[in-house]
Formats: sequence, structure tokens, C-alpha cells
Amino acid sequence: MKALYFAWVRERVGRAEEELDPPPSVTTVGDLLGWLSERGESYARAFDKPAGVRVALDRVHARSDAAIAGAKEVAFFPPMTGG
Amino acid sequence: MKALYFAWVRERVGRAEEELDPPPSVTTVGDLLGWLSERGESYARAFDKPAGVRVALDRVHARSDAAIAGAKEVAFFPPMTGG
Amino acid sequence: MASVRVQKDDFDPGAEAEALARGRTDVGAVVSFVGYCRDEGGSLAALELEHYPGMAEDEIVRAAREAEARWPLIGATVIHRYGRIAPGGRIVLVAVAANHRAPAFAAAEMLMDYLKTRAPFWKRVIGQDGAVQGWIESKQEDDRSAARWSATAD
Amino acid sequence: MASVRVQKDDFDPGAEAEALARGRTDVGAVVSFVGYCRDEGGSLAALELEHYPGMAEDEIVRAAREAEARWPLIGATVIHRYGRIAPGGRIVLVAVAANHRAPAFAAAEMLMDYLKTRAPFWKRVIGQDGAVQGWIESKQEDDRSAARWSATAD
Repeated sequence: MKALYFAWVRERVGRAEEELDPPPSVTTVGDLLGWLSERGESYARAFDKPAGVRVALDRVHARSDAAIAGAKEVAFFPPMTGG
Repeated sequence: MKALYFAWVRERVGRAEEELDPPPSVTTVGDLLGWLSERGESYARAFDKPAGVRVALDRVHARSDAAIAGAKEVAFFPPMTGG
Repeated sequence: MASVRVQKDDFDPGAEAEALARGRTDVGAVVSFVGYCRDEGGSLAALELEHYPGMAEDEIVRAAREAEARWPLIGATVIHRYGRIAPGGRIVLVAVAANHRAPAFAAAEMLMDYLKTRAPFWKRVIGQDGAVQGWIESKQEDDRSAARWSATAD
Repeated sequence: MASVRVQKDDFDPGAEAEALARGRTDVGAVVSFVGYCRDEGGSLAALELEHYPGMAEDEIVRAAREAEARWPLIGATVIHRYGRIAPGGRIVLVAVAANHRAPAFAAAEMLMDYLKTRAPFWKRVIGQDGAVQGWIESKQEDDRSAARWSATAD
């Protein structure tokens, strides 16, 4: 799946996008956040407070318990501050 | 005191303004409405449902129990429908 | 502080709203409301608005002062037209500027509710045959809407 | 039905709002909101708005559909800018047309609340020395304001 990072999540991870290939045990958004936080120091900094990071699956907001199966694009970002 | 009539009050009374000289027994807005309703058929038509007529004293909305003493201008009109 | 105008002429709502923010960096929100003459059922040639000159302005200024006392506003403009206004024509403008959106929305709504129920204007219907079809009746709904602002403790 | 645009360029709020009413006689009310870049304390050179292209539009369209399902609206336009915006510059427009003022006000407020809390935009501060001063934090107040629309039974 294609991962996109925005705002301070992008800055901490150090890239704007990448391909992710999580193991089969990673089935939910929450699992994905946990798996990402263990990918090294920069990921840990971005994802160590998972409640602070919002996730969208295929451009729709997704909660922590949402299943990631079938998603082509997953995005990670801070709470929104537009408007 | 100068009386002004607006909208259907003006149409029923048959004039837009006139000088009023109510007797000393007329002390409140409610008294004034009662006194006016007895000035003839056209006034009766305008003032027979006094709750339907709103009153302003010197360009400020006034309730039925407001004293008219000192007022220079009194206006009578239906509920407002602007905006 | 509020600018209040009662006039026969049309107005430019965009220019009025923008004037509240122009050249300033403290305005975060401008809410504007424009009320139009609607044609209910294709039978309306125009609305004719009668008003009480002097009191109309005074009453709108009083409403604006109440709004300013209640919310931290940066500026407000209220324009209310009188005379004949054809369907699609503008009748009223309320524009409010504030730091944040909540006071701007609340003040604009309060001003409109007060204009509907307290400003001395009366509308009557002119039919397409040119005949006067009588005065529009006030709506209880408008009274209830206006009562919100006195019922609230805030 | 709603027109949704996410763009770098500035917009003309008056023209956008007027376009919702032009040539129609069923519109009684147009409420518009313009959000500006404020300078809090004279230290801001600009806000820089990052967004999630594609999802930003989608999310605003979803909010507009929710508003349309909830209130009888005649038209709505939402424009949200991205990129650098200096103090005094326009960031966002919400304009809503309806028969009556209550749905127009309610829908404009709901859309703004949703834009603040659900549309994927992030602001950061550029100081007058040109240095990036970090991301603006989201406000709990905005979440509470947005929660009004799901808490109501209506």
C-alpha cells in the first residue's frame, strides 16, 4: 500500500511518501501505527503518541479499529488545522 | 403630541400623521390605544385589536403600561416584517 | 462603531463585507448575510417596504450596540433598503467582523433576528397586475428566533 | 450541487456569494463566511497551509452533502486555499444560499466547523525572519464546536 505523510508526521518520518508492505498480522489501523513506530527512530518520533496521529484509508478518515485490508492509500497526519 | 401611523394602521386611520391632545386621564400607552379606538369608525378599525398594534414613544418601542408623559412623538404600527 | 444605513438604493454586499477586513490583520472572520426578495409562486411583481424614518436607524443602532456589548466584534455593517424591490433584489445586509468565527456568526444571526422583529419596516405585496395585495404578516417563528438572545444567560 | 474548490489562488468572496443568488427568485438568504490570516502579535510573516490533495476536496464534498441532507439548501460554495498566505489574506470561503435564513446560517456554521476539524489542511507559522516556527495546534474548542452537529437530534 502507498503511505502518505503530512505536516509534522512527514517531517518526523523524513519523507512524504513510500510503499509499505506490513506483515499479515497487521490488520487494523491501530496495528499499522504500532508496526510503523517500530521501524526506527524517526518513525518512533512520528508515531510514539499514536493518539496524536490521524489516519485516512483511501482518502476517508479511519479510526484505530478500522481494517486496512484492501486499502490502496493510507495517509498519516496530525489533527487538522484548516479553515 | 405628534402621532405617526404606519402600514395598515395608517391605511385604516386614513392619515399618516396628526396632532393628538388626549385628556389628562390618558396616562399610559394602553390608555392612549383605548382613547384612540373611540375616536370614530376608522380609528376603531385600526385599534380594535390593540394587541395587534405596536407603539413607539419618541422612536423607542413601548409596552402597554409605559407612561406617555413627556413623549413628543408617538407612533402606531403593526408587528414588524422587515429583514 | 457599527455602520448603519437605511436607504432606497441597492448596495454591493461583497464590497461592504470586504471593507470590514481591508487593511487589518486582526480580523479572522467576516460573516455576511444578504436577504433577497423572493417570489413565492411566480405572482409577485415586487415587495414594497415602508419604514419609520429615524426610528429604523435608531433601532438598528440599538441592536448593533447590544451585539457589540455581547461579543468581541471588530466591525459591523447593516444596510436595510426601503421602497419597491423586485424578486431577486437585495433587501438587507448584515456583515460582522471579529477575531474568531463564533462571535461573528452569533452576532450576525442576532442582528438578523432583531431586524426581523424590532426594526420598524413593513412589507407589502405588489401583484403582477400592479395591484397592492396587502401586508405581509409577521411570523411567530421570527419572534421565537429573536427570543433566543434574551433567553440565553450568556 | 455544492461547488468545492481547493486552490492556491485568491478568490472574490462577493462574486462567489452573489453567484448563488443571481438570476434566481427562490433564494431568500445567502450567508457567507470568509476566514482571514490573522497576525497574532505582529510577529507573523505568513501562514503556510499544507493539504492532502484529493482528500481535501473529497472531505469538503462529504461535508457539503451532509449539510444538503440536513437543510433545504439551494446552493453552496466552499473554497479553501493552500500555500503561503500573508496576514490579512483570505484563507477560506463558505457561502450558502437557501429560501430562509435559518438553514443558511446553520449550514454555513456546520461547514466551517467541519472544515476546521475534518478537512485535511495543516497550518504552520512563518516568522518575520523567514524562519518556520512550527505547526499550529488544533483547538479542542473546534472539536466541541463540530460535535454540536452530531449531538443534535435534528
